Amino acid sequence: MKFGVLVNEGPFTHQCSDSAYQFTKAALEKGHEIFRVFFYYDGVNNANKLAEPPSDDRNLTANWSALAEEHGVDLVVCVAAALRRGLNDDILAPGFRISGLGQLIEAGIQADRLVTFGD
Amino acid sequence: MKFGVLVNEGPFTHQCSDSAYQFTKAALEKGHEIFRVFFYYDGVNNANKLAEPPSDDRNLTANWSALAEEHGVDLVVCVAAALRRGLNDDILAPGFRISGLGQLIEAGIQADRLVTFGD
Amino acid sequence: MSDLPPIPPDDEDEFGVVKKFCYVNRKAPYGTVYALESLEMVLIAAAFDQDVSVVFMDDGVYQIKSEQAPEAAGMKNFSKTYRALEGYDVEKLYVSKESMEERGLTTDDFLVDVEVLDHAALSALMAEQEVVITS
Amino acid sequence: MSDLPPIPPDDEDEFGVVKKFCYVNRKAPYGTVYALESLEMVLIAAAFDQDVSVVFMDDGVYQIKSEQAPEAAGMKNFSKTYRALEGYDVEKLYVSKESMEERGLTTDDFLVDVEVLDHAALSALMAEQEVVITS
Amino acid sequence: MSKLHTVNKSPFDKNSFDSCLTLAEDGSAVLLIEDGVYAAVAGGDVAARIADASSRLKVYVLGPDLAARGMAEDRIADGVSVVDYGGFVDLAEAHDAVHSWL
Amino acid sequence: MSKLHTVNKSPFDKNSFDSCLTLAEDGSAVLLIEDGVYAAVAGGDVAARIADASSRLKVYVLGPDLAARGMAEDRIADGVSVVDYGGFVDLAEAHDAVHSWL
Repeated sequence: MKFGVLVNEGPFTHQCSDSAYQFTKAALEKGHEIFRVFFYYDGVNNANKLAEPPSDDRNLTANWSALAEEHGVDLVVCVAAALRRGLNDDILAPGFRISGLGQLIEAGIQADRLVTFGD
Repeated sequence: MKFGVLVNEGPFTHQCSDSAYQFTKAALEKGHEIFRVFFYYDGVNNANKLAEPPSDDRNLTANWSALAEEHGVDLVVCVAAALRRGLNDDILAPGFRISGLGQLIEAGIQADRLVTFGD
Repeated sequence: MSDLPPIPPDDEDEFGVVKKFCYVNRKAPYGTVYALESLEMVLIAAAFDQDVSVVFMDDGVYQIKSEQAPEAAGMKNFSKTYRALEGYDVEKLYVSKESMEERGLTTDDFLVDVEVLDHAALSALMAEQEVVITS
Repeated sequence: MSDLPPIPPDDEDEFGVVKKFCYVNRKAPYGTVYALESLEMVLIAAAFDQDVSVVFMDDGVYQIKSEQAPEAAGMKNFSKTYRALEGYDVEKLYVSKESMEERGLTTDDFLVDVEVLDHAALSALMAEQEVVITS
Repeated sequence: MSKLHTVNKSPFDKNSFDSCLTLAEDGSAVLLIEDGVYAAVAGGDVAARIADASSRLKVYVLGPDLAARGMAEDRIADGVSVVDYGGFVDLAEAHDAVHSWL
Repeated sequence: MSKLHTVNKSPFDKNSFDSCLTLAEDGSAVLLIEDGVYAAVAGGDVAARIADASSRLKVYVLGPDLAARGMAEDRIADGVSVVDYGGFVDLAEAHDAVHSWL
């Protein structure tokens, strides 16, 4: 089955990013396809490569990048939400790309299920 | 009277940053001193100079920088909260400085009132 | 909104599929950004010619209160964008009767025409939706 | 916490002023980051030799639930830091009786020793505080 | 010690308003800001709780935040006074400390 | 159309749990995640609401989120089943759409 995932909050602030990551990983482990993970609202902060979490804590940005690298998961950051929040290509972590909201609607149309994580 | 201000949330996401800014401006207009504005939690995102809000919307980062420029307001971003969230000196807006949590405690001690804005 | 997407021509059907998209708004405007950015999502879905419904319930009913004037609080007034929805063929706007009444509001308080549904009707409406987007 | 601040020597009094600092915790841990980062603020205030009280009320009482094990959800377990508070001379930990009971908890559920106060006593305690920090 | 308490959440959405009214000590002030202003115009149970509290607390609402949300001042519950940002500063000055119920 | 509803807020803090139980259509499933898991171990009124709902809805709780918060499974209300992240995926697959009550 094809899943789309929408992430509405930044890492460190809400568990939503963790939940979305754990769900995505579990879906891949079960052999499902992840059509796309879309980052909106403060969710765009998941893609900030400058984030340096404490060494004994998880690094969600790195975890997302690894999913893109290992499983080819399409990680899309909303351009309008990112501009407002000061996230641009210069500080974008590997595996993420910046694009329009249409990519979310496409995920809603093409994926069998769209699962939203937020505050 | 000396006021300290604590800002816990980022601009765009919560009105808290607007409220803190409006309070600070009103206090200055009444002739009070702002001992310090301290940015913690997602509040550190107020200091991101890459933020480009839509042209018809307010730019809180620029507004804070202007307060520092015009009134010498001390704008301090918590280093630990900033590191986690990917804010560093390279993308720090004018008038802000990055320092430790001790600066907040000092504000609590030295200011006559500490006013918190958050979610 | 500063940049409204282009109003789609009638024959647009980019993906060849029309799904029932339902946006459920349960948060008040201005205190948080969700109302504003959710509205941007609604406009885009309409531009892709999907079958869009928008539900206002709980504190979300405050989003369409008339006479919003956030300028004195230093914020942008985006409420007129709700009036623009009709131009994008987003005409299915629903309000929870119980949420509206609990807050002392009537349909006269709203800046757009809405259909008021009680819990049972709203539950039935939402049960039909294929993609539910909340914020 | 990864980097606990140094435990202050007994004679530290950096600003020559001791104020009553009260941290009021009303949010559950893990769902949001407030519990963790608030705890970092408490430790720093103690390092500055202030008179620190910490109040747990509403969902904040869940912050000191024993046996937290967030590893399976991919998160860091910071609950042991509450146990370290005593080493920083932060010994005034208060729990709202009504909040605790409403959630079906007892003092046996907590990982630190606390004083349980009813609304009237908690209100009186908070009324004495000179700096109240909430999150 | 007399305090200024601020509440920034809708009384329908979160328990901040109730917790504040329950814990605020006699003689203190409560200022409703941001989404907290809905308490001032909610009517019903919420207005009754404000009326109950007003014998021992003074309740204020931030005018610009009410206007932002399209709420006319004639909807405001009895016993609630309107202030602007300058009035917020004055209230913070007039009390010994500020407690924000986030 | 059968739905999976998720609730990620404490029933003591926000109205998401109540709104979800009120609006979820008969035959759908409710999964408690993040701070929503407190509903599964709350007892009292909350447990009674779950019991009421369980004749027409199936209620699940995410085990890793319960464990994170130090809640043993023997505290879970009757009629609530525990799943892990894989079970969350299975529930999303088994229903026609997912509605997250944020």
